[in-house]
Amino acid sequence: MAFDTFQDFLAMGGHAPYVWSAWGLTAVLLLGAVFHARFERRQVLRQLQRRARRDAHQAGRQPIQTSRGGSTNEA
Amino acid sequence: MWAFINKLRSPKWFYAISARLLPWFWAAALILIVTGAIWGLLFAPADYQQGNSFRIIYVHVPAAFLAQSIFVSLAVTGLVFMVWKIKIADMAATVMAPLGAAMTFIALFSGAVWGVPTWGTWWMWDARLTSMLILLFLYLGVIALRGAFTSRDSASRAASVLAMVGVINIPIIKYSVDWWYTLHQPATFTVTGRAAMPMEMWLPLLIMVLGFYSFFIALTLMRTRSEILRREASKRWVRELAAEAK
Amino acid sequence: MSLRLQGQNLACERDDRWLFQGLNLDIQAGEIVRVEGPNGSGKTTLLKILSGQLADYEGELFWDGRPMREAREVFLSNLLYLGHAPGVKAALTPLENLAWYQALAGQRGGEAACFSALEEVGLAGFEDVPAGQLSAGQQRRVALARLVLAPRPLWVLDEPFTAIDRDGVAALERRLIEHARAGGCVLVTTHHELTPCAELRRIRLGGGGLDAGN
Amino acid sequence: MPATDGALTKEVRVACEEPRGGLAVAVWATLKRDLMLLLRRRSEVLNPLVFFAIVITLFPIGISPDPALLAAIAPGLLWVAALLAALLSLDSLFRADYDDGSLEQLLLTPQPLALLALAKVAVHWLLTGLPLALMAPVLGLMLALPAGSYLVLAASLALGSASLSLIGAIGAALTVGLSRGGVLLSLLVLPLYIPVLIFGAGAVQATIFGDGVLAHLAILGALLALALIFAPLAIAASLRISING
Repeated sequence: MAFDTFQDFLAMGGHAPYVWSAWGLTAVLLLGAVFHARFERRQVLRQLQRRARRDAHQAGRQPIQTSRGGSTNEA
Repeated sequence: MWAFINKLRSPKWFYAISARLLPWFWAAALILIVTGAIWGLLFAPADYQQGNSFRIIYVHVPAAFLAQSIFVSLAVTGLVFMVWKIKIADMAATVMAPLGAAMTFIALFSGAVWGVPTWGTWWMWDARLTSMLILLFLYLGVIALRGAFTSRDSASRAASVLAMVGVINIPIIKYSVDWWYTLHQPATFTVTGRAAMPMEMWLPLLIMVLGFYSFFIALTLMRTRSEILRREASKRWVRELAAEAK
Repeated sequence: MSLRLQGQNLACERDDRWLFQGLNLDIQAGEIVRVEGPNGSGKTTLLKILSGQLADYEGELFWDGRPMREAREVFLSNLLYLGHAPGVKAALTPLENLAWYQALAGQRGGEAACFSALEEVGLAGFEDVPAGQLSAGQQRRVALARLVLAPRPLWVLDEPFTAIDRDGVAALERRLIEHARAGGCVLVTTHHELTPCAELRRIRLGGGGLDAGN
Repeated sequence: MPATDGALTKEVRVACEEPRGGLAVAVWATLKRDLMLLLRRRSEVLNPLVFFAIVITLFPIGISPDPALLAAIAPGLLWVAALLAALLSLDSLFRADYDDGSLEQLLLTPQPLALLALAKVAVHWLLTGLPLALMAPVLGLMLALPAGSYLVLAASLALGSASLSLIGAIGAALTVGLSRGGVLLSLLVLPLYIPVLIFGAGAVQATIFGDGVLAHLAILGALLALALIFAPLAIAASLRISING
């Protein structure tokens, strides 16, 4: 243990603003990246489900097309 | 090797395999970073010259390593995308670039902050900081170029070319900046060479570096998975997946 | 060596939308092939793929039985492509424009050939006027003069009739038929209805476009 | 188009041919064409030079007319201003060709695109980099650049601006299909310019301090050699991407 008291640990031998700002920014950016990735994933899944519901809704009227377009013929 | 490359062509395969790998990388990242942080902040001895301000090294160096590695990864994925037309590679490149820019920013910020107790100034045109700043501009260029195209395919190709051009230039930039500013500190940490620091100082650093790399892999896998779903939304397997997930 | 352009199972996806899929083509000497389809159905894209400009498509292209990757250089030296933009420099005269295209093909000199080509497309007397001072139709004719100038067997023409007057259209149509009968081949998109003739064949694209109704 | 009656009976048969080569003819014609095009619009050639002169005028006004101070920063100022002036004209390198369709035609020649693009870059250097290098000593005089470094200034700029044109052309090729590519072009290209700037301005400073000038010029030459090898390939690849738009 390099520090005797918790106060010493926070003070970082007088270098507190520098050490804690560097570590703080790193923590914020890393955690922010994780939360952003989780949010992004949930959003993508929500969009997919909305799309699935729409397809299911349309399936009542017409058969599902698995690949769109592509009807090509040569005359 | 070829079998592996051919498997990579299938986003479905990648989606399945990455689901199994993901928890391991998250766990590794969490354990390593927490261990490294506690060790580095609490137990590593203070530097006899710099005192406790040297503890910034435990975020500065891993971020700087990652900043450079991610740019190389951008070029490699770009090459893979251009040569083998593997879309997964481009999806990974898309999600890696912002993380790389963030890492470069962390390295720059912590380097500048570290400069206050060390050099007595917020910004020093130190060779390593200057190279890092230029790297940040390169990242911003790649991200901006990708955003500027309306066609995603052209955007991917253009970003790949720029990443490859950038990666050829990075060593040239690095050496010319080093040469320009000859008063730089010697590199403090090398994986292969003998460390100048005592073991109780560099071991937590090594742990932090490994933790950052695990974090990078985990985050890239996770975001690539989202990107796969987004881009392959019209494919049957994704639709089935969405139907099941309800 | 013979003129034969084949496409097997061609498919092109543009930003998650299939323009066309499973397209098979076999284009040979003596044919005029008109690519038809509604707006946005991928006519221009198909012509760009068939003229070797686009690389991101699925399927295989063959020139004279050889895969396009290997035959690219031979293919390009037998191809004449005219796109939407005429490719005519406004600051240069028609003569200078043609001279550059001749040189790109590796031919030296041949000013007399340029003169007669310009004369044939009705630009006699305009040889030394900067192309920027010509009308849109005349600029298009400068580009069309390359059909006369370069003896390339495969013509790929994207909307060649744009901005051309009625006499010019008739003459160009005659020229296309003439080229096909002489053993060449023409691949063309146009909104203008071509006069039916023995050489004419159609490829219809559609379904992937705005009218697909999905 | 006049009706050529009876042309349908024309006996000329068209047939496929092997490529006829003629790379030298094509490259030479492209060089000549681009020179002719730029010389017909002289303002485009003069604008970067005027820009260079104006920017150099701004510095003594903005900083100080003190000759000693100006002399200390003159090598860097001259190099940075020349670099920006060269950058200014890069955006139009492929844009006119892109707009009128001749870029498309350039891509469809059987000749290697990288070499044709190199010809275009060579014209850019001839009409931008070289004049800037020749003009720099005059502006150096106005910034009280120490005597004896004028030749090195011109030589380093002439050598360095060739690399700048080559590297910049990659950026120009990547952004030619974008409607507002100008600012993006600077963002892409300027970081890559830094090594050239370091050794170019370094060469002039080395003359003033009496250090090894030749080493700097040799490194500038090495950078140019590297750029000559890699840049044309990157330009060609970028042009193919841009034309797909």
